[in-house]
Amino acid sequence: MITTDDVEQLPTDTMLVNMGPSHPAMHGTVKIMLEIDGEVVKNADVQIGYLHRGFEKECERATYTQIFPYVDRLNYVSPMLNNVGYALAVEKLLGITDRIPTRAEYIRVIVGEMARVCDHLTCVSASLMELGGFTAFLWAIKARDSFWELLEELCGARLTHSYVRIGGVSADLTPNFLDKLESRIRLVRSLRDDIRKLVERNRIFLDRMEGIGAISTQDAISYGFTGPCLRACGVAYDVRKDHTYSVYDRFDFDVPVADGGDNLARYLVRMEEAEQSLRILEQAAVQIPSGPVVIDEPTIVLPPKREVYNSIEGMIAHFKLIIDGIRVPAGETYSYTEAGNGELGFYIVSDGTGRPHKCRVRPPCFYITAALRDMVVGENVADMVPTFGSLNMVGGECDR
Amino acid sequence: MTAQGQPPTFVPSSLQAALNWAQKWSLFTYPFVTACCGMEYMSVAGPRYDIARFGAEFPRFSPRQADLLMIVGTITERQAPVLRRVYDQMAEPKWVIAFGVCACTGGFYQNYTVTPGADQVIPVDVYIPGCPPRPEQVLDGLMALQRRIQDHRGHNQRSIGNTAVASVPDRKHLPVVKDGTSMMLSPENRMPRNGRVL
Amino acid sequence: MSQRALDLLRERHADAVLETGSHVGDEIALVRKDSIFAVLRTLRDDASLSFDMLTDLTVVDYLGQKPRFEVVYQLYSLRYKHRLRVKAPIMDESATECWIDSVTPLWKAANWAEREAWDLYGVEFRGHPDLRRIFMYDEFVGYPLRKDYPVNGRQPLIRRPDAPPTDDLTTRLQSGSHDRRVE
Amino acid sequence: MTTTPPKPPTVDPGRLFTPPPLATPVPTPTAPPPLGAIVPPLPHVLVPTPPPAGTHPHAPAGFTGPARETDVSHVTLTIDGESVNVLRGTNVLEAARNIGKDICHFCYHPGLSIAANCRQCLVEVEKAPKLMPSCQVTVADGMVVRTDSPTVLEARRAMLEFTLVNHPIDCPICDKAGECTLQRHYMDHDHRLTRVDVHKVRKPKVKDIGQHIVLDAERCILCTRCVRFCDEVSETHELTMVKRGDHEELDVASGVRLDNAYSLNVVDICPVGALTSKDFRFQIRAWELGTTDTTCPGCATGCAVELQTKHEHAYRMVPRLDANVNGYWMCDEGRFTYKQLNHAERIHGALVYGRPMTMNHAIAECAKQLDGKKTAVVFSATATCEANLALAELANALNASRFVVGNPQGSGDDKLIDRDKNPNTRGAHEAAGPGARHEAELALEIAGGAYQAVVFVDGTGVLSDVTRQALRDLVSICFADRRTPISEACNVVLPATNWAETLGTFRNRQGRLRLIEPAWRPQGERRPQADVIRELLLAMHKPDTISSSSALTRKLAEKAHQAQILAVLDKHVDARPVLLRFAHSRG
Repeated sequence: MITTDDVEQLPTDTMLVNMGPSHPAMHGTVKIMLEIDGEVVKNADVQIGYLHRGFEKECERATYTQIFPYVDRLNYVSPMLNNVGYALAVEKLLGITDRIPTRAEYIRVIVGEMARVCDHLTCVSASLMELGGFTAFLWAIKARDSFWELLEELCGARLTHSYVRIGGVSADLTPNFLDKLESRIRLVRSLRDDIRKLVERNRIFLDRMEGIGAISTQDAISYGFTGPCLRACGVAYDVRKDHTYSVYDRFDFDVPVADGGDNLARYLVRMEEAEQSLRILEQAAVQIPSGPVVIDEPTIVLPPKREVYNSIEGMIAHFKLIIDGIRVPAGETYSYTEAGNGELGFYIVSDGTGRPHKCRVRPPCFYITAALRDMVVGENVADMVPTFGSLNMVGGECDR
Repeated sequence: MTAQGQPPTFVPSSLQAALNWAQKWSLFTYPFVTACCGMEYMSVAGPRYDIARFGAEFPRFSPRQADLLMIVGTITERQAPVLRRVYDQMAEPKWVIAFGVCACTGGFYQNYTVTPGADQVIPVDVYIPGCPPRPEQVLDGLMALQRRIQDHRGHNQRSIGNTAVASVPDRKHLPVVKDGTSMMLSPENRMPRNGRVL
Repeated sequence: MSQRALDLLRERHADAVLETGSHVGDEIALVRKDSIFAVLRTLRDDASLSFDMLTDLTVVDYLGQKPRFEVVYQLYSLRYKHRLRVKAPIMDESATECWIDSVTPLWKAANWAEREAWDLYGVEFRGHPDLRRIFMYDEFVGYPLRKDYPVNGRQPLIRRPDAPPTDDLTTRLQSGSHDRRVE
Repeated sequence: MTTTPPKPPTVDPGRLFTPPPLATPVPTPTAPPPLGAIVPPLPHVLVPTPPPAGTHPHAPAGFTGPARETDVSHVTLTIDGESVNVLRGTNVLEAARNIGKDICHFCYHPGLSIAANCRQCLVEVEKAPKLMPSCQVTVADGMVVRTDSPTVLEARRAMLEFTLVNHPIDCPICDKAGECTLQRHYMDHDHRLTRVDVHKVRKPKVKDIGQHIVLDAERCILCTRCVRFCDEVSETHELTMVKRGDHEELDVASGVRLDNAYSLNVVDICPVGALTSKDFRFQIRAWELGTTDTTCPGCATGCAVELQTKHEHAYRMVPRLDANVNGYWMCDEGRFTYKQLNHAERIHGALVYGRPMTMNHAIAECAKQLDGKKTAVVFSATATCEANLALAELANALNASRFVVGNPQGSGDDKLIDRDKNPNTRGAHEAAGPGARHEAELALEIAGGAYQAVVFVDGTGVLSDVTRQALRDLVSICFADRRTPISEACNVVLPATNWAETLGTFRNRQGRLRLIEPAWRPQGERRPQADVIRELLLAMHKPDTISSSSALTRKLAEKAHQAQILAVLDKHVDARPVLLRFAHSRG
């Protein structure tokens, strides 16, 4: 029989728990200090920065072309989208946005949307694995690899492509790329559907996703949410539609929106967006015109190797473009595209030399992760994992 | 001390070889996943490149249950003490693979925040270059480690029993490791204990 | 596109707005730093503008020029789909000068963004709820993204006593000291 | 927007060589006469007579209206619609620079006579029948010039195309690549792929034409800058052009080698990689170098130079324009003074009676040793003014007797090379004051045991073995950045910054303050002597009469009204080497 003074002797103070920085669920290293009362999270301090790699500092000493490998590694789940976003920013500053060949624009759309599908599937499957659904993970990875092999065939790298160039893309599509793409699309779509069938009526899954980690629309906007996380709050904001760039106005696709802003909503939006991206891919594969894949501008594009090795003109042009970099007129711009996590912005300040004075990336998931505290306070500790997973916090992009 | 690559004399070499054989086929990985390479690590664990074929199948997320530490991705100065602690918590014998060029040398991040190679913090057995390395390359590195285990050349395999000295032949300047003790840090290098950085 | 916003700013905050202009299609307003909060509040609350989203906040370091820093706010309005860039110059890095009012009360997004700016550029945001370092660790001395901070000025927390030698500078910088070398 | 890059210098003073009067009267050196501190008039080669006012022989008629009564010395003309007001006698190219328009050119050099043979700077002049070389046309009132009309641009491209027809594909192995004027002009004005498919004319490739210089005749674009340099500046006439047409090539006159005392300047003014320096050849790629504006420590002239370095290693020194001191040039002897920076035996830490010590302990030790001893302080003509001034304070505190040492005299000429091989003789003597004596007497008195302690501010100076032996028995303290006979002889060696690590000043033979700026951070425990001496004084509980080294520099500059030095000091980013790739091309 418990007496009152026994009760008084029970420990009643809250407990501090470290989640991360090395924690199975903290993909992309982040550390969360949880103050818990029993199972309930009283307070949380989200500490990022364990993957701060000095992106901006590195960019300030690299030429505009040398920056592509760095942007690859920002959101390393969908590097192509970063490539495209960065290229568009520099082209805006150069004032050559309208002169990019149409075929190059289509190729950018194709590789970008392939990356988007990979991004969403990876995010969803990773958080499913953390919920114990290992099968879904294996299927998603299979789908992703099927796309990666295509991209590898295109540019030689599975993950960090550095495929896009200022003024176009580095190489034309391989001969039977589009045919392969078509079959891969079918494969990916079927896998995606399987995953949905697998989990969406699963009780455990629903219990841990539905109504968990919800955030109100006002908060989401105030926190600067964009992309799937914002659309999961019922705001149909998609840069591809609202500020259409490249050739996105030529495709028929929908902007999926869910309400509630909880984990399930984010999951549904991502899965549906993958489908929409596949639709875009199908249309693009049909529409894509023939033609050059890079702008005809000798001050921006390297001359053909034959000229480099056999004529002094080509040699000098190659030499100066490599050593001095592409001379971007002094000025500054903020260019924005729709990346896997939302609005990926590049704020570039040029001082007229071949290297940027500042190259700032607007990381979508940085602002999303900032809201994590509000999402988990009051929930159970276990709900931490699916909530964090559904935000798709990518270390390279969040910490840069 | 015994010559490079030979087992300690007082352990019957056949028994030692049997032990090594057993260990190399049941490596329990602790994936210290920090960055881009994690994507490729997923693929390595995924169905196509199935690392399970080599007995390194199951990721253990507790250092106490793992004997292979895979440093997957960039190690920043802020992350380094964490890596160190995870390493210290692993039971011996233990092996370390630096997965990707960032973990090997810092890669093309030579700046104020990135540690120039995980071996600044802990000893490394196998370096897998590449940014990120292809899965085939990772499997190759794993097999290299298995050969190393079989040959009893792991960086601290010698510390089983209080026998002498092993040196890691990969890099000339890697230090002589006396049975586990030089892994201890001098006080000024010890990580802050106030929990802020960890 | 958001030319309207610039006009309205010039009439409402005539004394605060130093310069307005448009560059490669972006509208830009240069605002005195001591009235930044009032200006941004107008931009957010005015019904005809309603910049309800702070897309991004960062700092640019023009070393060797005066003003040395510029705090850059990227604003976006979900309702009108228009954007505006507001920039507030900061004279120099001296403690009396290198600060600006926090806009955390206006947008929650400002919380981490300002922490980042403080962490990497050392611009103090007055009135910020908790202005801590966010990327670097507390032991770190200096502000790495300033132009006079050496690219490879490492400040290691931990090293093996017998770590392999690195070919580049690994220093624990004294606060205020500059590496004179450009890597 | 604050993002606009700094404009290029608008006016080039290199044309007007008459040295303006110094802001403050030059302090006259005090007896005994310092080492070879003769103050010769500025060499005449540096003061070419400006082109005659009014018409130029080659200028077509109709340009030379009578000068307005309002201002005789200036004329007003229009360049690309902008009205420019420049000195009469300026050429159009310089006038265009006034409004920030850099007309591309190869053969024109402000320090040389005008040949106008590269035809790269052609501009369109109203009422002129054809395009005119802007380097040769002097300005006239009401002249209307277009530098960017289609005709001009096409002419530029055509000229570049011709120039490139026979240019070898050498960039990957060319020392000039990256700082090459030809590369720059091609990217700025042509960037058109080749249209000619002929065999390039072969010429001598690696031709040893001098002690320091290798000629690659194929790369030469026949601008004759080097020829004019040897005729007009060094006045040694070694170089000439031989053969004709596209076989024309640069060569040395028969039986002569390019061995004059200023030969390496032709490497600087060569717009391409035809003339390369043996010393710099294949050492490092130019765009990897950082460059720092500083002063040559080779002799009392104090030429303005750029020190070009990477990673605490100096690779070369090139002259920098200073109309009042060295114009555009410097001597070969001075160029190689950078080698002492890469000295093998640098001193990084304090050494007290053979034992390494931390600076704090060493300073405390010195304070203890010096206390109450009869001391001699030795000023150095190679140390900075700051170091010497600080030492003077130490001398007052200890009331020690003062000596001045320096490098022995060498050979000089009437151009830039001074017989006094010390950069700061005047500065040292100013600091030391009237009573200072020199080396010989120092040796005598040390040998005579007149002192118990000696403090050298610098490792330079020549002392006999006997004297150096005698130093062993004294409290001998020496600041040094590298091992020298004196630093070896002294019992206490304190690490000091060398002239590539410190911000300081020399006073050259004209009495001008010459600023030296650090190219890298001091290595090891090296610090400016002034700062160490200050701590020494504090450790000896003497009044803190001197401020930090940089403060001393500022004081000196203010005293001398040296605006540009003050500007450098005010710049927040002091001595931050500019990477050459940002500094565009030289030559």
